Amino acid sequence: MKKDLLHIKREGLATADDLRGRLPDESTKKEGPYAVIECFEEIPCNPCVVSCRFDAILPFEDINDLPYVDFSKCTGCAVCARVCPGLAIFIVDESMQGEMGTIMLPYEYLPLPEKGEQVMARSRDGSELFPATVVRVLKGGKGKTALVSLEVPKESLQEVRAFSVIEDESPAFHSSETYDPDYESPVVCRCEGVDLNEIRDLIARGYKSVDEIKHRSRAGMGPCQGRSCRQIILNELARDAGVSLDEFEGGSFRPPASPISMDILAKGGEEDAENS
Amino acid sequence: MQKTADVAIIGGGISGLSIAFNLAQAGVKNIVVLEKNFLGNGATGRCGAGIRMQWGTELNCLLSKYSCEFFEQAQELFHNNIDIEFEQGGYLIGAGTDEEVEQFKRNVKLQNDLGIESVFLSPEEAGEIMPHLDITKIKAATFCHRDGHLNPFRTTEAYSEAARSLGVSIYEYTEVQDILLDGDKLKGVRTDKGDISAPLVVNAAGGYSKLIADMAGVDLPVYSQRHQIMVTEPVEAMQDPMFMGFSLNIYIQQVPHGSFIMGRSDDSEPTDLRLTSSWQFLEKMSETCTTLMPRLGQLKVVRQWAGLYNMTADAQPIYDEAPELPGFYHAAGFSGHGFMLAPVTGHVMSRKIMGEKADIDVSCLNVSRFKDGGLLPTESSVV
Amino acid sequence: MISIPLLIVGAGPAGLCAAYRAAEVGVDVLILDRAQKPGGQLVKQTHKFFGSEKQFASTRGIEIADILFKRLEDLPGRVELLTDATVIGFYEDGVVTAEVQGKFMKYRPEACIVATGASEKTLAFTGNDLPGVYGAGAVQTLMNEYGVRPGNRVLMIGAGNIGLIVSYQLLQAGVQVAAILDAADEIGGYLVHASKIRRAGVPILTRHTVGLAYGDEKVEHAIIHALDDEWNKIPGSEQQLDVDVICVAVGLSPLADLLWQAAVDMKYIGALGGYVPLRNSDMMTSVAGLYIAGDVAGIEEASSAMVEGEIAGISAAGRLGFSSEESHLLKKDCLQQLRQLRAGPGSEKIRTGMALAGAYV
Amino acid sequence: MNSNRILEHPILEFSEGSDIPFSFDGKELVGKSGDTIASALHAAGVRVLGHHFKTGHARGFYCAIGNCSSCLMIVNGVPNVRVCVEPLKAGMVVNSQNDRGVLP
Repeated sequence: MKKDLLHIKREGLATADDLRGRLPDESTKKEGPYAVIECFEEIPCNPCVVSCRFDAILPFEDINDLPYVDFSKCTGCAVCARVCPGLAIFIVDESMQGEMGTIMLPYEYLPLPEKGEQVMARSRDGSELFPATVVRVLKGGKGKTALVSLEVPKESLQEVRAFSVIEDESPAFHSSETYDPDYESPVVCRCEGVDLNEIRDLIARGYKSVDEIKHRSRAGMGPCQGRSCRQIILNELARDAGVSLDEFEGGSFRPPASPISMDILAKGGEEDAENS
Repeated sequence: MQKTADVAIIGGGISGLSIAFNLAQAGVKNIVVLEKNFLGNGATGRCGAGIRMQWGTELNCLLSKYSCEFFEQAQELFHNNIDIEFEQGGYLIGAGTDEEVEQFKRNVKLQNDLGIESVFLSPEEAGEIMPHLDITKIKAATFCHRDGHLNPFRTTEAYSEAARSLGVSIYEYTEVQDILLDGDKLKGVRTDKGDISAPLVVNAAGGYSKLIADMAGVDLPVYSQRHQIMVTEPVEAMQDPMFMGFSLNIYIQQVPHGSFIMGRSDDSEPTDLRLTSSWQFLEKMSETCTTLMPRLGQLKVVRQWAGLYNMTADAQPIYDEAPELPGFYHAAGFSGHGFMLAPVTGHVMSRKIMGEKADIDVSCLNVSRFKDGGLLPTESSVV
Repeated sequence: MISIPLLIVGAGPAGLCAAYRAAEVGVDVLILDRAQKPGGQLVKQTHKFFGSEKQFASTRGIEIADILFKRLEDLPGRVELLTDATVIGFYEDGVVTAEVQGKFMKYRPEACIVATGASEKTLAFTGNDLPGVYGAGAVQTLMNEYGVRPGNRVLMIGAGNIGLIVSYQLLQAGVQVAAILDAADEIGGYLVHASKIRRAGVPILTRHTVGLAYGDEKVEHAIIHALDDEWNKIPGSEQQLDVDVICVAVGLSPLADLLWQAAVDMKYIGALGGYVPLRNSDMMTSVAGLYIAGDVAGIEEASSAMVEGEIAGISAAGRLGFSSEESHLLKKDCLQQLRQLRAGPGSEKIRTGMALAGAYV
Repeated sequence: MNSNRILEHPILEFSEGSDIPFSFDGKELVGKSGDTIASALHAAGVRVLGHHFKTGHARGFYCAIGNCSSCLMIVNGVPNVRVCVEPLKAGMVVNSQNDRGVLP
């Protein structure tokens, strides 16, 4: 991990600093629309570079390379913005006269706004910036990713990265209600209703393996075959012993992997008898 | 790990633990139990854990009666409060053939004479005890209300806790690798955690008892056969007794948790110590069960597994000191009944080791009977 | 008892790709899947995939499922796909048992590919069994397969790719997401997914976890708190959120029950999600003729699952005596694709894990 | 009643399925073709599918793909049916399961 990625990895947010080297120079900005690619993490993904008809995204040596735009070639055609699986490409146009420019944003929500509609422009963290007018809507078509252009003051073009259709105030999630829980122990085995205290108690009494705990507590004996509880029990055992998980036996797995009725099993034998 | 012991017991199943408990209770000090895995991981934790007094030979009736009476008072005898879940819902044994009907009549007579309160029932009477049984499939039945079944894991724990509190040292995950001899004299045992010198060694290794005997260079005429078992999802209580049939080839019980556990025997099962399962068992067991108890057909099987029956030629145990190696004792060859015999196993073996007389004379269960042509009358009441 | 050349367990991305490559060279294939329709988890993936063209990049998972399924028609080998067909047993005599549409079936395959995917890990917190606490897969299933909203306001636990993607899907379905929590220091999932969520105004709280869910027989509130460097609750950091769904996306474990039954050599490799079978570069386990592909071989993206499926399919076909001139080249290309998919800095753990599992990296 | 149904979705199209009537604890409900019992109940606002036989806790589904057995209900009299993977059929009688179940 590159050191300068750490803040993004913590917040999920890019800052103006991260955009350095990703924007055209001032004179190129005036020539026409261009793509801003906010893709900062090397992951195996290349549709943008493959889709560009103008070779305006620098060729990849490796599928994990980061995309960089050759602004001398980029026409702002938005093909890459349509195909980017991460919805991380935005088309900025500040070539027009006057105070206002446009930003084209990928959009996969409903309702899709209409041209002329007022929407709320939002920043990278979703906070409200200002109302803005929709100037163009490209429907999603086959790929289903719509592209929506907003008219935005030029100085805010690198701030606006989302919008929402203006609606009633969404309710607050926080409540001030206080609660005095009777702190029941978390459930570990959903099938047999075995809780964490029971498991910890057995471990404290010297039970050392998944199978021992299964026999004594029934955790893992239910119809799901321990799919939900085994991992938690292993974690508890490892934590208690102060060793890593790979030092433990996974415990037994026995057929059938999924419950099956005796009527069905019994008929299996009859059919063989008929066939032979 | 300790270096010496007065008695080293090989096998942390219910037999070994019961022997340890009985010895300690009788005042023997410095007892160790050696278990290569965890307690009860062998046949003990894999068995149906039923206990019945309805047998066809006098000795088996007496042995099992001792055990049943022990389990009835287990809580007081163990001095701990572990609930072993001894559910005395009785054993209902169904006769599938005319020969069995006659045999069962003789069995009930024998049992009654020995003070075992079993009764001979018509199919209709059996149906009253177990309404989901298709009574057209049986010719008669016997029933003893004091028979029942236990939770094998809790019973193991109750025994081990009782033994520990009497000073027994139990070593789990400790595998016996050799029996140490000094010339032709017993010296002790070698484990993967070190040697223990002990003048007395007890082979209670269940399915693996022949391997242990081989280490000591003594003959133990037993072999182990895989025996399969399966369990269903739980439902509310609907069957009190363990149902069993010999010619019908089934035992099936509903445990307090609500699951049905059932097994059958099959002569074609392998005898090479493998603990795998087979799909054939699932089919045949389900067929047997749904034929006898059609209502259970909708129950779903959640798991199957296998354990080892440690078999002898007459399907009865060996309680003896090895003639070739004084101090080396066998408690083996339980032929599928080791769990229910555990209390009496502990009693008779501890007396034998201490050179005292036991409440029941088991001298006929010696290891020499297989050579001398002294096989016991075959017990017909087995699955 | 039915004898068949190749049995594939699971009709997800790995299984379908394996079937394609095997049938392409003439192998008759039987695929069994426990679900009502094929596609595995692809049928709920509404987002566009990463990767390259070979792994259908920029195509949505739901569409990939269709493509993979449809291309199985008209191949030289016959592909039979049975749904509502749950494989339940692998036995030492080589017999595989299944419950197929209400019947107990026994198969004796010459080769078998296990592509059973993964199951979701669970989290121990008080109230974790209240109705309303759902696995992320369940939320996806409900929403994207059945068109039913899981609730109105969701607290997401886990900021890995699944947590981020499902949060986005919730927003698309008109469900509010109160917050995404992760006990780790960093967002585990791809940044582009995280940024998408942040733009929608959803906070991502790293170093946070859920302590308690409560409500009258269903989730009504959650109490969350921050964690210190020792993973202990920071006193006073509690916040109460009013949510009706707590979605648990704390990772996946390989669904390897059948492989345990088949007694293949397994190893606990945390980086791959838990116990995984050891394998060679052909995706064959320690049991000859038994292959693996996809999440059951180690938790990764669907793109890698598809390529692993292809390798397993080519290899199993080869073992059965079916191969073409291209098979060798194709396998080489697949191995190269896998290497590329795992080459990024974010895949370091995967590379380490795969090396331990014996895979080609 | 079907307020939890997604009628419009930016990516997916949910075909207007036909109505499937069924009953839950004596109440008449309507699901859609393609539903499982669990999805139909959830769409109808039912979260609690029963109570655990040991803890008494309310139970809902958890995994929705037949892995976890958290969603056992009584369907047409048969207990322990995993409703998250059981296709809904017209006329089904679905009941909460609050114990281990009683065989019909």
